[in-house]
Amino acid sequence: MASGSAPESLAQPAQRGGVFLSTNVIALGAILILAAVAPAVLSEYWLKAILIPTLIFGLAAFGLNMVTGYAGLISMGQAAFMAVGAFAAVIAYGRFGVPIPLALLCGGALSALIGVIVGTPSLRIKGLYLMVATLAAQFIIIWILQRVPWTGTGSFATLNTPPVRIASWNLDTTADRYYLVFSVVLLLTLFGYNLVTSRIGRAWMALRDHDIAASVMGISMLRYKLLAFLMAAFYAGVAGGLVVFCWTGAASVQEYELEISIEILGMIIIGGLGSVLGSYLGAVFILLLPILISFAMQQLTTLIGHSNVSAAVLANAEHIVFGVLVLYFLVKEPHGLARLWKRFASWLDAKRG
Amino acid sequence: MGDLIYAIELLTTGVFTGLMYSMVALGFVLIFKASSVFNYAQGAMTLFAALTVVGLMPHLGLAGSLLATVAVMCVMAVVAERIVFRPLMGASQLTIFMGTVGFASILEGAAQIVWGTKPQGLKLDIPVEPLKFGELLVSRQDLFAAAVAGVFVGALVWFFRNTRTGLALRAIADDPAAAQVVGIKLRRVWAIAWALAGAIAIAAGVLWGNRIGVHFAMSLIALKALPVLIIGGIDSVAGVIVAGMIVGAAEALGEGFIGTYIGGGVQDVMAYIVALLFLMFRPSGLFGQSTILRV
Amino acid sequence: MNQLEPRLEAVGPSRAWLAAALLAVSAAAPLAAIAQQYKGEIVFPMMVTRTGPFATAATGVSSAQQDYFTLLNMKGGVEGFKIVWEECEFEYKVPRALECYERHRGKWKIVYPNSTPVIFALADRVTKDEVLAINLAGGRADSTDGQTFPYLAPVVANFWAQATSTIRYIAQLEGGEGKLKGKKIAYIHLDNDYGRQPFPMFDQLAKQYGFEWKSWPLSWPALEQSAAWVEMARRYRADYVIGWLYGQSCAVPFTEIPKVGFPVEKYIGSLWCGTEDDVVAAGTRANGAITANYHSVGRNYPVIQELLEKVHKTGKGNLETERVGSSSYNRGIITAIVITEAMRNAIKTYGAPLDGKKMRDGYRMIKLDAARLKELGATGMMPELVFSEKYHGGMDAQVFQKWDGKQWTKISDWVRPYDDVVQAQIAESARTFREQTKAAATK
Amino acid sequence: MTPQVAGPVLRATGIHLSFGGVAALSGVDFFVNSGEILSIIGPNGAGKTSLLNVISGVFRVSHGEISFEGRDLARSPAEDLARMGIARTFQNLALFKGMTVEENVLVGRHALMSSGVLACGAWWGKASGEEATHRARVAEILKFLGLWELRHARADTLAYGLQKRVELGRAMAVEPRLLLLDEPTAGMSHAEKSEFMSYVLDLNRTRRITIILIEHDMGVVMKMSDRIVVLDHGVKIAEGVPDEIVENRDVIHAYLGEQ
Repeated sequence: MASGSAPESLAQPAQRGGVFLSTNVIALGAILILAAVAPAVLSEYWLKAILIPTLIFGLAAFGLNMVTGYAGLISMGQAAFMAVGAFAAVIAYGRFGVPIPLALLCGGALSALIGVIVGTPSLRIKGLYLMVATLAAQFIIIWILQRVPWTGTGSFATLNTPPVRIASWNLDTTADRYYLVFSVVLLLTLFGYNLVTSRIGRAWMALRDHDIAASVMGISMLRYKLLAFLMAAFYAGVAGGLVVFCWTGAASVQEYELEISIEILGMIIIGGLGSVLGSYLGAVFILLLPILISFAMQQLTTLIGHSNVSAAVLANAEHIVFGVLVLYFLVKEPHGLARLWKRFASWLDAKRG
Repeated sequence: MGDLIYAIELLTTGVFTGLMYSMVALGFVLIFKASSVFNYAQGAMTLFAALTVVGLMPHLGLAGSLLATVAVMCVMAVVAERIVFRPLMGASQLTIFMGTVGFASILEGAAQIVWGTKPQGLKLDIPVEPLKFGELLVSRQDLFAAAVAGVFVGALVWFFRNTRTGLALRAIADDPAAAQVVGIKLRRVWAIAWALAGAIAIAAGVLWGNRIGVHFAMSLIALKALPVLIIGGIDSVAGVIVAGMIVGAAEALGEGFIGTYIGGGVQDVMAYIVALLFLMFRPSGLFGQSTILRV
Repeated sequence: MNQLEPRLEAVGPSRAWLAAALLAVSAAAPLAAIAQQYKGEIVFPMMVTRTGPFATAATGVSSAQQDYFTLLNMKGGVEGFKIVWEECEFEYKVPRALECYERHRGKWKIVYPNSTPVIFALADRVTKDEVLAINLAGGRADSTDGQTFPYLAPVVANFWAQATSTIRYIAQLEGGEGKLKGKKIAYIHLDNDYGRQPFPMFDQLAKQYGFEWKSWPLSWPALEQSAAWVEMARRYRADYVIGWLYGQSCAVPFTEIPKVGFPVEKYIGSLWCGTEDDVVAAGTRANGAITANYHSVGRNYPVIQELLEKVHKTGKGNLETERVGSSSYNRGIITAIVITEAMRNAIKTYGAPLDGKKMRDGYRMIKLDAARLKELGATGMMPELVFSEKYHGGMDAQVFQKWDGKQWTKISDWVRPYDDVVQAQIAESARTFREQTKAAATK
Repeated sequence: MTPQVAGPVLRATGIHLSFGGVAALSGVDFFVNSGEILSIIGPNGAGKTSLLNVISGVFRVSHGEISFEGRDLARSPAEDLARMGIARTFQNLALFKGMTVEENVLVGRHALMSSGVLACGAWWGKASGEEATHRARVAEILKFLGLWELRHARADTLAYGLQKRVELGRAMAVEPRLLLLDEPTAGMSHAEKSEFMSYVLDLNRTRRITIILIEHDMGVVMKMSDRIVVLDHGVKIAEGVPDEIVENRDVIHAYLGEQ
């Protein structure tokens, strides 16, 4: 793994001397092992409804984190980039028979290209203005996707993917699809981790913290701001492709509305801006919390009995609980769950070593 | 009918619609001026206010329910200040933005629990028949809405120019720290700003309710306000009105003249396209203060 | 940010614990919920939408089904088996719906999300898992072809049938197809799978009968339609406007129509704008509104009366009594009838316990003819539905109804679609679908 | 270190800079000899920082010529500065607050590193090797400035004096032949000042780095400068070795006029 200033203080044994394994290393190892054996031990539900979407959206969130967390440029168009990737990938695969790995790349590449275009305003504007510029991009991209006659299926707006197969590997079981998602996410996460801890990541952070000082150090605003948007869009595009091939099996703009973009933004804010781990923790929080709450509500109903409690009230209560929890965590740790974990890990290290 | 009349009709429709957007946008401007935060909850507030007005109308009548709702929104303002701003004071803009997202979620849940999800009609008794000027049709409803919007803006401009709180708000917008030093109570002023935003939410809610009914989807109207903000300049009250009209007009004319050639539906993105153009060529908007680089 | 702090705060793990705990719980919870077992009962998971923009109509539909299940249970259940339903709230969102589907994996008898986007997203899974996903008067129009889409079904009045029957209704108003020549029909619609499916029908019929039509697409939420209406009414000078909107956008036209001086009786809404909740928001402006529907509304049908008597009078109702007989309520009842008929057939043929495949076959055996409808007390409320392996329903007539400010009243008989046109389109579309999937599978 | 070029390394002629009509600099000429310390002094608002900003490409001259080692500087953007061998510090702290001390200094190496996106992401040969060598150099700098212990601290958590030192380290990391210091000791205690200046002197003497210094503290200026340029209201009013400057009437007047 990359050397360098490690996000969330990953393995730093050198400092501690000896063979002390920091909590992070242990946790990372554990997660990787669990993730690898997941299909063997976990139910369909876990793979299809929890792990796959969380990994995919975590990837998209990580992409957004590069542009927003590291380079400090707010973007509200991440969902639209996912949509571009989704359509590009499914069309490449379904209509032109491009092999899936390449189709995913196509999705990422096209989305990245558009990302660069969308990123250009960032050379002139910042903050809320940029936020709205990217918001506009979100709407315009989705609108174009709706307008262009994509589908060979005439009057349908949704593109279903044909059976998913890579060469002779037939991805018809959930496990197969999970492994595809897992390997792609792992690969891109490693790549991105190296990137953000390299001179490029430092250049982004420098621009974020003091753009003039950065440019005096020889960092080109043009190149690195656009690069940030490019990477963000690329990751979103690949994630979009994964959505089609491994999760919903269909590309449709309705799944990439603005609220999804806001959810992804929420993931990195809750999870931690400028943190790889945070991107995924945030995805867990934003995606799984509502499910968890609805489970709790479901239990409640079965407990009290259907007739005694208005299902509508419970359904709406979910919104309130979710909002309260979001606020709670923001207040508890404005720097995000990643920071929370870091505290916890170092506290544990201190206790252990 | 002649293209000219047609254009004029589109224009008037558009401008009036635009003024309705301005009403929503005003709420954003207020919060932004007071705390340079983008308040995602403005849409939810509009919904909340409208539902409250409709819900209370049968018991209190329009005037009564309006007054009651004002009270409700003031309470909401204080709550917002307590659970969003006070705890998050000093956190990054994005963090506070996320806070408002959470707050919006709470409001939407509460609104639907209290008032239910059933759509409601909210009809101000203004005749629906349009006024006829020769061939030209102008809706009385729209005229009324425009008037209300005008009044609100006038009041707000006056408020910012002439009242202590208004001046305090501007001071805080310019430099919160300094403002505190000269003894402006941030919390109080923020609460007031939210209360005002609430009041605007009521007006917007009622006007939109009268136009499209009161219903959950109302909170989505807020999105149309964002381009208005950019064009008008995020911190300019007067700008928002002009910008609203521009957006409305652009939408209508775009739909009417461009849309015909590319299969319609242009209206939905026109606002954002115009906003993008402004961002490219006049980032600080029509009346916004442009910031100067300092090393 | 991604650095070590100067000194790591050793204390304050409590927050961390809390976070960890939360994540852990959120991880553990799903397993817990799946656990419950029911014996000698039919466990029936339901996808519901009780919050958000579509809640009201959706709530009517699901609660009505529950009313009907309650009634059957009181009468001893289906072939002696009681129905126990489990709700899963998905807020009309595709991701949440997929989660619901997986959460109740293995327990589904028939999936009824009441959402076209969800049907498209579920298509692959249900086909693989052999569970029938239905969407009354929605979903994929070509899923009427049961052989190409063995696990999808529109049940009644698919989108193409709806579109053509609406044109036939206009022809009737004009006094025969011949009179359609040179007429202008404006089509204002949401720009998605729902709003787009009619295109080929309009093209085809326009060719046949020499009328012209034009599309005005709107993106959700489509709350701002003024320019489109000015254009349709004042410039295009449409003779009729057909509206395929949904949710709150259904109410918006009635604000715009008077503004542009368009005759309200020339605006015909789709059946998805045909519930009470779709027009109440427009207040009195909606008086005289006309929409299609695939069933009749009101309470004067034996089955509805029985529900009032046995379920609501005894306080076992699942929603406000005043909504009984409303359009969305009757839709729920019709859905419930179809589902329980499928259950009955499945149990008769295969016996309990039920699974997706048995239910699908049961569905294909449904024979809701005049006689059966009479037994069920639903005569005149719904069209006769007789399915088979080839035919999953959808070639049905519509009635047209007018809003008088309080309720919908029928203003037409059942208006047939142009069957040949629809059939042709189904065959064509099904063929392309088969080719595409096959082509890709062999790549 | 760097080969010493005979004569002026930097020569500025007839520099004009104006913001919307208001002239910040009018017709300033001056030069810097290789290896010397040139101080620019003058009352507040004299245009000292503006001069530094035009040299470092933050502002673009209205007209006038600036050449560094024979290359045109007036029209080259700030981004090229580091590659040309020029580094600067800022009057108000301009550290990268969110980054550690080490990372701040590493940013200084940016222009000297070259591995691209794919190399960095895939972390193959070149990228990792490059990173290692440059980290080693940064370690030297940190140790030289006595910041090694603090390398993992967030820049904005340090005391003011230390932050200034980090900024100096960041500038050193560029391996500049010309170093521009904008009031480096402003707001420092006397001890901090002399410590900081000892670093600067060391850089100049042992590493032969040419330095342009803006400084208010006359004691420091007189002690350190080889030559001094005096600005007032955007005009050069005097130039020469310290002893000449203290004699100069205009300078005295300018300063007295200010008080």
